[in-house]
Amino acid sequence: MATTKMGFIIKSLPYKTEASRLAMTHAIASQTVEIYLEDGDMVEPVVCFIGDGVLNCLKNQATAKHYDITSIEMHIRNSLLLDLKVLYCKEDLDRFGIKEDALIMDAEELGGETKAQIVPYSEIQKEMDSVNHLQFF
Amino acid sequence: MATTKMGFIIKSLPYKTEASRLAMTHAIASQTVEIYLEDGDMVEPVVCFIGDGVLNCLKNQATAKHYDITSIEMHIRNSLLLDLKVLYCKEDLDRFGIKEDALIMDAEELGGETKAQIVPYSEIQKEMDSVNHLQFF
Amino acid sequence: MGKLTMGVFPGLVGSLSLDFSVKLAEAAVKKGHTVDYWVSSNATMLSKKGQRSFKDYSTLYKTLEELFKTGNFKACACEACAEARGFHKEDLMEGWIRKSMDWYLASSFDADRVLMIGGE
Amino acid sequence: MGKLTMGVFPGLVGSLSLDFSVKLAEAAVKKGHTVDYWVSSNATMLSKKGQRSFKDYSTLYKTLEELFKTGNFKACACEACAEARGFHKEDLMEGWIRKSMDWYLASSFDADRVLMIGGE
Amino acid sequence: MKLGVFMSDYRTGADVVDRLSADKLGIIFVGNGIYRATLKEGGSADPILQKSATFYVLTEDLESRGFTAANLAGNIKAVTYSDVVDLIFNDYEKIIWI
Amino acid sequence: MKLGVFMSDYRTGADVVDRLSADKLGIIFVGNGIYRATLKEGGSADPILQKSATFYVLTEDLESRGFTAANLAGNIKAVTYSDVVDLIFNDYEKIIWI
Repeated sequence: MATTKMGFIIKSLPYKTEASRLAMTHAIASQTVEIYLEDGDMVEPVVCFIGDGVLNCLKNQATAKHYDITSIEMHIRNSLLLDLKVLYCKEDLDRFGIKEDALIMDAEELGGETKAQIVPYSEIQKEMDSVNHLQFF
Repeated sequence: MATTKMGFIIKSLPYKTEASRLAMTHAIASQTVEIYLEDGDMVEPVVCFIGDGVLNCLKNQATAKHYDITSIEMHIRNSLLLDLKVLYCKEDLDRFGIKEDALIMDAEELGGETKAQIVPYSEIQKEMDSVNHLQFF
Repeated sequence: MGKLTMGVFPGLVGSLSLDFSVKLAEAAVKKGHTVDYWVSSNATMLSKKGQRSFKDYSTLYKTLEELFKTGNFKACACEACAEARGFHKEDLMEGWIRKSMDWYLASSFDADRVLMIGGE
Repeated sequence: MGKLTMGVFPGLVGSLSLDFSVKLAEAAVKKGHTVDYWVSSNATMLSKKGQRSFKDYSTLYKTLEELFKTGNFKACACEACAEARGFHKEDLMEGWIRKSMDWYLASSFDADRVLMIGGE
Repeated sequence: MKLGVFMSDYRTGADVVDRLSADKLGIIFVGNGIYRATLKEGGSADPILQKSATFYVLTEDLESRGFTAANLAGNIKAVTYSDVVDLIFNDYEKIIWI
Repeated sequence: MKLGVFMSDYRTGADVVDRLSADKLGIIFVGNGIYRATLKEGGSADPILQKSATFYVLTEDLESRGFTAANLAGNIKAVTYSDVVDLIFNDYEKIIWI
């Protein structure tokens, strides 16, 4: 019975590359990893958006309409629906002048109860200190 | 009987992506393009290195030794051997503190006679003005 | 009506820059222009037959199928770039051809416009 | 001796970051460590059989062949990423397996070190 | 020359575009270049907008990233793929992607 | 934490690395990151070298780009792939690629 904590730190802009999309899909894969593990063992992801990465978190991404692909927005909502811990860096949001009402904060319309959290960088640093492994996307 | 002039402007660092390598190989392909064209028609490339791109032009690139692939250096020497016009931006070299003796200036050891030229940016701008098509790599 | 030659280069598959190039080709052909479309490096993947649709990936091959039908769209993949990646002649999606890089330069020779998309 | 799980992600084929990942795996296995190697996105191309050697491209598949022989190296390609690009089961180079992303997370579970290489 | 420049990135390319001179210059923000047209990082607009040029932004890429034309400064025009084709053939002779 | 950071690029990533704090921090320049260890652009060394960290540069990537260990400042150590494996397993617990 053990838990491995994994930090998925997203610093990349969305869409130019697949980096932030893959970060989300791999973090979400923690929900099905048990088939490979012993009973009670688990992988617990925490997803943090820092730097330019906070631009992944804007609402109303119209990629389905224009490019016929799922948006990063949908992946963030799915991860909240699955109760993943999702943190946005406050200092970076402030730097870009982005307010909470422009952000994907919950997955209420999908029936989710977990909310994304806007936290100072120091909180994200603490998460990085506490996880077993770190990955920057 | 017509000549289409093509500017290949290389602004990317070497090796992380294939951008500068592809710029050189496509410029060199101008030497075999006649098979597709009418007699006397030709494509004339000019290759200019600007910005971070001037870092492609350093001598002694040991990619063959370490990664078993041809170096950008070899492509530059080949293009000089084939008498392509190759220009390096002086201001960018100065900014990085790179002197002429650190640069690939000729293909003498392959029997080539054409030399690369270190020119002010204004000369490169003139080349860009004079070509029919421009491509930035 | 004009001729647009596009070169599509490094690292593009999986990025929306590749989508840009296909959608621009589509828009140009719709307006009556002709498009020559050259892929090199990673973008040669676009010429692979048997691509499957997933909701996280654009299904660009469907747009390409439509473009080939118009007769105003030619697409060519860099042969060496493809072979290096393990794509052989039999892997080629219908409509595509494979040539050396001089095909692209020859296409540029009489093009009205040339757009090279690097993607990095 | 330890276990290193590597994830190799976007846009890497054609960049020396992909070479880095393979050479690091090789160096780790040589020292007696075990390596689990996961490719996703464009890097799935590395799992394609039939890659050919060209002087402008690294022939990483040869290093992979040697690594598989050691028994201390496992390599797995993201199945959906591969299918989207038109690589099917029969395209897989010998030694490789294909799984969903949870394979990578499961490998990380008991890894001593995890290195995710993004490449952009 | 009449030069059309696609700016496709937010963090790179400005040094190259800044030096370009053209009789007629158009800058079309696409991909992550759209952030140059929409964000005021640290309160300031992107320096590239100071350049003497005509500015466009691709609507499809703008909206894919959660913005709309309402987020644009007055001197930036939202265009579609179809408009871009006309810009390429009618307004500019050389076109580059940065 | 004991954190090893691979810096693989010359123009991006510094903002992220600059903020990282660790009890023990190692920065390994690889790929185009090696320019941070070799160039003095405009006469100045890369600001990341001011950080309180141990600095390494991958010899193979240094030499592939036309430099040698002679081009390195005194506080930067040239290492091979084999050395990097030891750094990963012996010196750092978490390792990231920027």
